[in-house]
Amino acid sequence: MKLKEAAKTSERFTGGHRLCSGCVAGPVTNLIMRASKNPAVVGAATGCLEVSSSIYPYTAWKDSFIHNAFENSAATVSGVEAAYRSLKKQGKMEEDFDFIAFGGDGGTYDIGFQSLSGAMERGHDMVYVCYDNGAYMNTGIQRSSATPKGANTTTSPAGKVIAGKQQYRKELTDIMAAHNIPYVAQISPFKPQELMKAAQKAFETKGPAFLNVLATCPRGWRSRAEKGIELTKVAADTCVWPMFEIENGEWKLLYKPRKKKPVEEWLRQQGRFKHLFKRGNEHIIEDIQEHTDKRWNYILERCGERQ
Amino acid sequence: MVKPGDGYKDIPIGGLILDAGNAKEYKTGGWRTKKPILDKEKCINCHLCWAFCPDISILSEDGVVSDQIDYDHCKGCGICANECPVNAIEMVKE
Amino acid sequence: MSSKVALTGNEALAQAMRQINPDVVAAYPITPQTAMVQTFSQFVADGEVDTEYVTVESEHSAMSATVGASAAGSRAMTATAANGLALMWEILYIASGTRLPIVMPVVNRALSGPINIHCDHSDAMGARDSGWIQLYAENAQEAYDNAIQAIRISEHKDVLLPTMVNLDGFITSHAVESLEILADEDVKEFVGEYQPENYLLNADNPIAIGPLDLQDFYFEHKMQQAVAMGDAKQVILDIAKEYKELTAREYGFFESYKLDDAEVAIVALNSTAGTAKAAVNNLREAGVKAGLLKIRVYRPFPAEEIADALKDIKAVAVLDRAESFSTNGGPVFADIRSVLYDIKANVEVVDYIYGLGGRDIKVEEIESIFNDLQEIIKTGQVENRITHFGVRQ
Amino acid sequence: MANLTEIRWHGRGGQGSKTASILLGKVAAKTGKNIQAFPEYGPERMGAPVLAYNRISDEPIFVHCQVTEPSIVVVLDPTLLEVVDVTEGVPADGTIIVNTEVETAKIREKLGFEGGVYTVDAYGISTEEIGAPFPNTPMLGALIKATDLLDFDGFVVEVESEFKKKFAHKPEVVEGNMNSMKRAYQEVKQ
Repeated sequence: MKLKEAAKTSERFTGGHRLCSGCVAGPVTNLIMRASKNPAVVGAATGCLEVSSSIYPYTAWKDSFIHNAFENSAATVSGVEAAYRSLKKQGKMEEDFDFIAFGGDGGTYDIGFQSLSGAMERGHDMVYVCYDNGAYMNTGIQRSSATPKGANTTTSPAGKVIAGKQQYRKELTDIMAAHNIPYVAQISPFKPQELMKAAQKAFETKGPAFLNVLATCPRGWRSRAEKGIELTKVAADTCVWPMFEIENGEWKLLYKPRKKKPVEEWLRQQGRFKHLFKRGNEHIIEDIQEHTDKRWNYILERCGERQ
Repeated sequence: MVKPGDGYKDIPIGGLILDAGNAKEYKTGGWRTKKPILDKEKCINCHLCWAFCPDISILSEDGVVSDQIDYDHCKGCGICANECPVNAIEMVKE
Repeated sequence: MSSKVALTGNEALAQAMRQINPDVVAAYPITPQTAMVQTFSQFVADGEVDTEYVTVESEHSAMSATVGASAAGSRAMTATAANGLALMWEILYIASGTRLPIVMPVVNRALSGPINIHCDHSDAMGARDSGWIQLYAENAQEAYDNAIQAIRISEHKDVLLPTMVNLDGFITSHAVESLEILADEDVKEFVGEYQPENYLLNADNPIAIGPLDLQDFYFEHKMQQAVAMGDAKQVILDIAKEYKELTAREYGFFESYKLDDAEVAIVALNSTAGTAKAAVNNLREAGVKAGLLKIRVYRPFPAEEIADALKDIKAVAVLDRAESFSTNGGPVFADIRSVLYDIKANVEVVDYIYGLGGRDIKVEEIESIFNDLQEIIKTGQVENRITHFGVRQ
Repeated sequence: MANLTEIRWHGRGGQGSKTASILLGKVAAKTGKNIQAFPEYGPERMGAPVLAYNRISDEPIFVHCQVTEPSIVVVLDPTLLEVVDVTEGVPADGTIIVNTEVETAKIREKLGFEGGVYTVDAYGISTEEIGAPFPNTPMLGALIKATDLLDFDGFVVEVESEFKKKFAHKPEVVEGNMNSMKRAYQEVKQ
């Protein structure tokens, strides 16, 4: 769908939400919601998106919305979807609905991981969207298992002897694929049509679908607000955030940079990696490059692409 | 619509919000220090600014990007200007 | 047309759930509740109910999914015990705060550690302030009756609060007892169709549930909840009356057993109340004016009514099957003693913390507690305000 | 509660002492009695000594404590006599029924119990009738004979209907179980 056609879809997520200026969770949510063709019930884990979009007595959601707690967005929407199936089976309702659960990387990779895994295994007809900004941004930038290696966060601070987060991030998209659910995609908003297409596929999938979407947090990444979308492109061009989908077990690459860029270009634009450019830390950048290359080659191989 | 100062007998129970999408009534335009100005002459109607706007403030009517930006909600992040392939959007001081 | 059956407490509750026919049940098995959800899932497998049974991966998700299902506009239930209830803790408050009429049997069991799977009330007592209505049952019959009434209580428009239907682990859940169950159609008619006013699956009137509720409105929402808990008292009595017309079985806030002319009385919950009745009978035969107050409705707490029932007693022993570690007695003791303060009753109240982790309490032991009370009356002295009863020195 | 009967079942995990107590309770309930049937729960697995109980009464049963003074004791496995005191709490006029090949007098002597002692070879009977040593059904027959707790003909009818429900997926075992119960009723000795 061309964007000017997409613009004719109805607005489901309104302005007046209180996400930070330049928060990329905004366009991610807006575009995904526009890809839904049915009325929806949206669930959200406690986090930036939830807090900013539903401050009593306001809601930025034009669809029904439920926030329950931090770690149970998938379980909560499981219950909503089960109610829908039950009521429909009994002839008590007729409309078709889409079911969407949103979570940040905290609510998805970490505290909500069990509830997500359970919901996916049970096969609920729902789309789970992780807007991954790589730390617990809502509570002030604490590290998560999605935080990239080397990042300076408030619980993995760069100090005199430790240079930020010590571990590589968890590859949640692969873990979700290992649930053998019908549709999984790892994607970025700088390709809005690809994002909407993936969301559309996810909504049309019978059964569970999972979208892992990179969403810049200017505050936590220590980056400029206007660079939010651009940074997601840099992430794709440096291959730190490969874009791919797994449809019924088939891996497919969704974006291949014309010329793969060094990770330094990604790191240099974000204050959270600033300390890595100090003398003596060169090996960390080398490690990150090596890890990124290895991961990229793995993705290419899984997707049947030539390295 | 619940109003500031309403008492417990006057508001829906349990924190229910019965007016879906009413955040639109909440103005975030005051957060802005710079505002985007769209030059229709330069605009190629690619809709990237529409897609990328975090505040759903770039409006499109019948498939055409409008130069009437929703300043009630635009927080002035500048993504639209940064992403415009033809530099049709300029950020100017409020 | 009801029928007399012999069932375990778990089977009786599973039958109640089958007859209620909830739209959604999301539950996780835990000893000693397991047989309840197993039996119910067989009803689902055999097509005897319309229920979507969500086999969640934990109790936290059980309560979370039940909240989702209830908010969606369906009649939703779950069931749990002990550590399972503890894992639900956070969401218990969300269920009540969001005003969802969820009904949940809780098979009372000790909370770890060390781990113990047997009966005490530390699970439900810890949740007594979570905004749930709490009903307690002496036996399988009462647990069954409470479950059916709970649907009506919770869903009443003046209430809209969730209800825990408590029964004793193993003692009630696993013992086969004689009881009467109602005809399916009578239960169907009694509980009626669930018709929520605002719910998620309403495309014409979408709503938002569970927003960020800050200093400006949160307190008002808590006030609404407090008012509803107060209003639940009349609703509970009204529904009990209606239920009596159907079953001839009488329910109130509590049962007064030989209390009218009693000088010494025991306050107890759940199955121990039955054993206490046997003790009261034995003592009455021996000429002792003994009585029992068996609490059925613990939340909302029927304060004035209990005060009125105990005001002429000379000495009261509260049996607490939970240690609150306050160093000031168990939870029921704290509540009972507090209600007697305002009416300035001339009554001594003592606490017996007993039966933790399933330790048995026998008829003779309860008789010995009555003896202690008589001693208090005789001497006017309370030697031990709080006794850990049946524990080895 | 003058007419309250309390029963204790001694078995080994997996032998069906809980099932027997529940079956007895359910059948007694059908005759209009008030009943309780409950096992003692612990961490026991297959083979460990276990207990189950019944209370049967014409009047409503209030008590929910354990049974400590049963007037009837049923022992499902003879080797339990070596490891458990099955006479504990049993009044002198009580009844103890033991699954054993050993003659009754020797068991009476071994137990040192003055009340009624009955024996029946439940393993032998069930091996012949069911093809495997399941002691619980024959011991129900022996219990009824030894105690006159319920009318046996009515008991047979109700047990058969319970078995038909319980074994709906393998009806072939119903007859063997019924036969073993009836034989034990006949063969139990005092």
